[in-house]
Amino acid sequence: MFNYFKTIYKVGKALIQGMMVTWKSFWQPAVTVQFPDEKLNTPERFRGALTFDKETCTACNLCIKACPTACISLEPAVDPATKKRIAKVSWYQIDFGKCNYCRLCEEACPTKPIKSVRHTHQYEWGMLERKEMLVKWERMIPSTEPLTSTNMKPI
Amino acid sequence: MNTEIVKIQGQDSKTEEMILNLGPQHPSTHGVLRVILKMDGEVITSAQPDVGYLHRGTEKLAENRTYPQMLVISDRWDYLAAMSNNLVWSLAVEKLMQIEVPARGQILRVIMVELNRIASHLVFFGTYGIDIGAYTPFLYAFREREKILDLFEEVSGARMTYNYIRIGGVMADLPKDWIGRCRSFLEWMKPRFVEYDTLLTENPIFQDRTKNIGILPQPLAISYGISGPNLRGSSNPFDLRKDAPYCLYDKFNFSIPTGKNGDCWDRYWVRIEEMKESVKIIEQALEMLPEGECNAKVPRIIRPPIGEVYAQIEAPRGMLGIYLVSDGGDKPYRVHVRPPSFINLAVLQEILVGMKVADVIAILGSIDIVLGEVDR
Amino acid sequence: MTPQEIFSIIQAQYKNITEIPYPQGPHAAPAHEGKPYRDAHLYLQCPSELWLEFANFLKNEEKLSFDYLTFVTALDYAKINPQEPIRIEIVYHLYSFKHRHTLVVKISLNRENPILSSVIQVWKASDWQEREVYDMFGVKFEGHPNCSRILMWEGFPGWPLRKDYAHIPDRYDD
Amino acid sequence: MILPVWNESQKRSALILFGIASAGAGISIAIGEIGARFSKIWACLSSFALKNSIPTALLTPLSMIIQCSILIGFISVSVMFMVWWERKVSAHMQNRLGPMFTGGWHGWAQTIADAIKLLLKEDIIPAEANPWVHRLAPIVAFVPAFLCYAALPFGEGLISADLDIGILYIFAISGLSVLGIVMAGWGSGNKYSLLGGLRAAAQSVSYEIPRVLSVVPILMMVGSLKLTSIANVQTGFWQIAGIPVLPKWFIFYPIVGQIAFLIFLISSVAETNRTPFDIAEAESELVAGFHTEYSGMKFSFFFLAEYAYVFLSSGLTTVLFLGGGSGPILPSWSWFLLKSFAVVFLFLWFRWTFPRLRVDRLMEFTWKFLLPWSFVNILITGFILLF
Repeated sequence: MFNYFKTIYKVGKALIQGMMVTWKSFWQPAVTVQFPDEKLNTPERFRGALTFDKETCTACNLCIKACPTACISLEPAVDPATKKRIAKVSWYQIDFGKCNYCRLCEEACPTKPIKSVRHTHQYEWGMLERKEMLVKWERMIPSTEPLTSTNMKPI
Repeated sequence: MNTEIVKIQGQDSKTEEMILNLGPQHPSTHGVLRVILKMDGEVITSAQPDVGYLHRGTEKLAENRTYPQMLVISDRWDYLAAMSNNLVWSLAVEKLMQIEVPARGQILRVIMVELNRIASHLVFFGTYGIDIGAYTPFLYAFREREKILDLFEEVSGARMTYNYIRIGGVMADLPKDWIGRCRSFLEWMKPRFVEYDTLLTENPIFQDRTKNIGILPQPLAISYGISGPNLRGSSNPFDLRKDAPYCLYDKFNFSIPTGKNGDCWDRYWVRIEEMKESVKIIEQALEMLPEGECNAKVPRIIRPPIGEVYAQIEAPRGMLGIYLVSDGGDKPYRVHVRPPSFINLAVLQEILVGMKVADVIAILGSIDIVLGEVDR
Repeated sequence: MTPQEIFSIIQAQYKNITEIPYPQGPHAAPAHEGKPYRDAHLYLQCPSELWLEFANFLKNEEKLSFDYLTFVTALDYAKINPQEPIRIEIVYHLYSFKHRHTLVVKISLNRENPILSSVIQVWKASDWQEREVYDMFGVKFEGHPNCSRILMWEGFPGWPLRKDYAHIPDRYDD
Repeated sequence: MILPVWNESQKRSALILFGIASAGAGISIAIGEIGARFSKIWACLSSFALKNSIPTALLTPLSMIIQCSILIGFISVSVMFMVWWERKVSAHMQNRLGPMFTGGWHGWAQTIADAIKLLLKEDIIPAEANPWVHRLAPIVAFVPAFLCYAALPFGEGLISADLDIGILYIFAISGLSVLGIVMAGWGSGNKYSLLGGLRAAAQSVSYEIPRVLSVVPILMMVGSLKLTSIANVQTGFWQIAGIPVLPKWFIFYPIVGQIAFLIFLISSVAETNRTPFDIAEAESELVAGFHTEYSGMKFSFFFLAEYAYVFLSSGLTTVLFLGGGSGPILPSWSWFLLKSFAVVFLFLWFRWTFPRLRVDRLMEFTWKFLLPWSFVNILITGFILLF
């Protein structure tokens, strides 16, 4: 008989203690960040969308070999006068539909001091069709005005 | 109502048996799992899990990927504990190539894997609360998990698929005051355990829903090859970090929590205690973090010698192993992943019989499976 | 118990179960100059018809008591190199809680119609893993309650993990 | 309890909250007098009719229409508020913010936006379902709640149907809602909702008995079933040496009050299918229980019914145990609202703290614990009344 009431007391006390936990956090300030207005700052090593610097790239294909899902494709530039390949790239394309954001291409890229393919801190990027996932950087030798990627804002 | 009328043998009276599909789209199957339940009223007469919805063929992919590229695929097995997957793959290749990782690299790996274990058990704690009906623990658990993911984001750049532990060491050393932030997280975490205990562990309704439910006797667990917290819940203190120490685990002192009678509550309690042990391990690891180089010398193109190796670690869900056969080329000849969730899930078809629908969810939640690892 | 002691106990019982020697030096493949590597466990080669009886012996023998089946997998040696005969090899990795020692048993089957007796009565862990080996390699396990595909859907043509598996292009190949 | 340090937005919202509360108190005192004449609608209408000779036969339907529209207005406004309040309370209990954007300060218009969204949603009737049962179920679930509000005293004189069998009427009519849930369960032709419907039937039936029996001691003490007379008995204070110590509420009666209050509270939480007894629409097991197949307006009816019952139960608790409408300065009906919303807060607090009981444990709890204890409670009241 006695421990019947003891269990009731224990059950009641445990339930009340559980409610105290929620009561305490009822008064604590919330932790949510209201995304469009307040934004968290991304850390220095953040792996956002890839960007490409077409001047420094030497078309050495190391990033293509390193990529696990083979989403990079490029074509080395040919000097129109001498018809020989030069250490520049004519177009460079990344298929962001397959990219794993794994940073292996950036680590494989030999260009100094800034790598020609590297991660940016940009994570807000939506697209409407699958075609937009194929981002192409072209570097026409004769043309004067600098060409940027078809839809990529310069970062 | 098109319940198939299935006669139960040896019973002359016609009893209708309802076949109910639990999943693959169901709020509490933790992913795309379908369990075909034959039920008589609310009591289950037979349960048959049906897996394969998330099968991506990692073992076939491994045949034409180089060794470093496989790390990226390993992130996607148990996506709640990607560090453990990276670690087991790196250990397998290092064993094959007989590379010795410097002490600093190994301690960094221990810190990351233990932090990932806390994050993975926090997800278990949150979703198990929802399975039993309490919604608030989920939000508290994810408030803590966000702090861990921020730490991972600073060190590796990603929040879920880290690709941080590499063959021969780690991707890069710690950023400047990462250790300070990690210590402040540990201080923040300790009082939270007291909160969790009052909120769920000692809550009589929770205990009433989980005690003596889904009892897994030890011989049955061993014959089904169960590993990890589920096996320790049935009072078998088998933990690879103690029995087959890898990557300097023998240098830390921590205890292995084991349950008494292997019911849902014991499995839940073992995981909560394991989180507390992991906090202790990380503190000791932060103290003994030696200076110096954290990566071993690894050739640019990794070509391990011919041979085969089986490396296994104590992942949050059990014994994660890689059986790797190499033919000397730069791509593995055959890779087999020993997935703890896949093997732990098989016992479901035995312990679910005779239980009620509400218990099915409690038992499924207590075994804590991740479908990315079940289907590979 | 060291691998030699285990092997001596087994050798006393079964004559035609041989130990697989340590892999030799580099074959034709341009191997890394490192020595070939293998874990320091006992590796046994067991004929397929003897396997079920041998499995019961391993489990019930007092001094061995291999009660824990860590994993079951299969390898397809189709064209690795001239030394390796063409075969499908099933690998059973066993562990004992009592004596804390491990054993790896390998069984070779021909590639045309590989058949092996299932050890589901001995270790229940083999239930799903043998179904996965059937699903991936087409090895039929006699005595298995429902030896059907577990990861692939029922109507999937072919055995995906065999080396000579040709992928039939479907609507996902862009 | 040290005041937690609040950042800028907390201080601003605390200020606004205080402003609204004081404005509300001011308005309530002003309206207090008009409100007092609520039940005298019949009298002032008849005097108005006599003046310009409207046939008296027209009077009764007219006053009924006015009272019904006031009640419908009150129910929908209070439900709107409660839905928003639950989302805010649950959010803050879980350290998050809840709705913040719709309608400016703390998303007050969120429920209105939800209601409009639900109205615009397509009304699907599943093929397997039996169309008529499917359509009728939400109506049968909601109408009893609305009927019971007629007999609920919102304050002195603020009761539209002062029946002398008030409590019996409320318990009888609220029992009908189970019919709606079972119809919804069977009507939508899907196994999960069938299970949900059957569970709800078993639960409501078995929790009805301890709920009614826990009220019997109060009836024994008051001697009448009339809600207003029960409320009046609880006015005034117990004085010890002239100092008013405790208000004469039933909850403060020595042993009897506390036991009856707890049993009534627990069983009314179970009656309204809320955690820890929400096995009827258990998200993790039965997806959404009996209202899985409902969408659009029909779903909002179930939602409305659930919150109407929550307010009804808390209103009943206030009248029976917390002396509905009796209090020092404020007019009686604002006291009634304050106490009822306090009890509603208790309902919300339960929901966001406790896990869910299993079906058979829930039944066992009621038959083996609540019921015997309510009999013991009646026994004790009998002894107290003897001496």
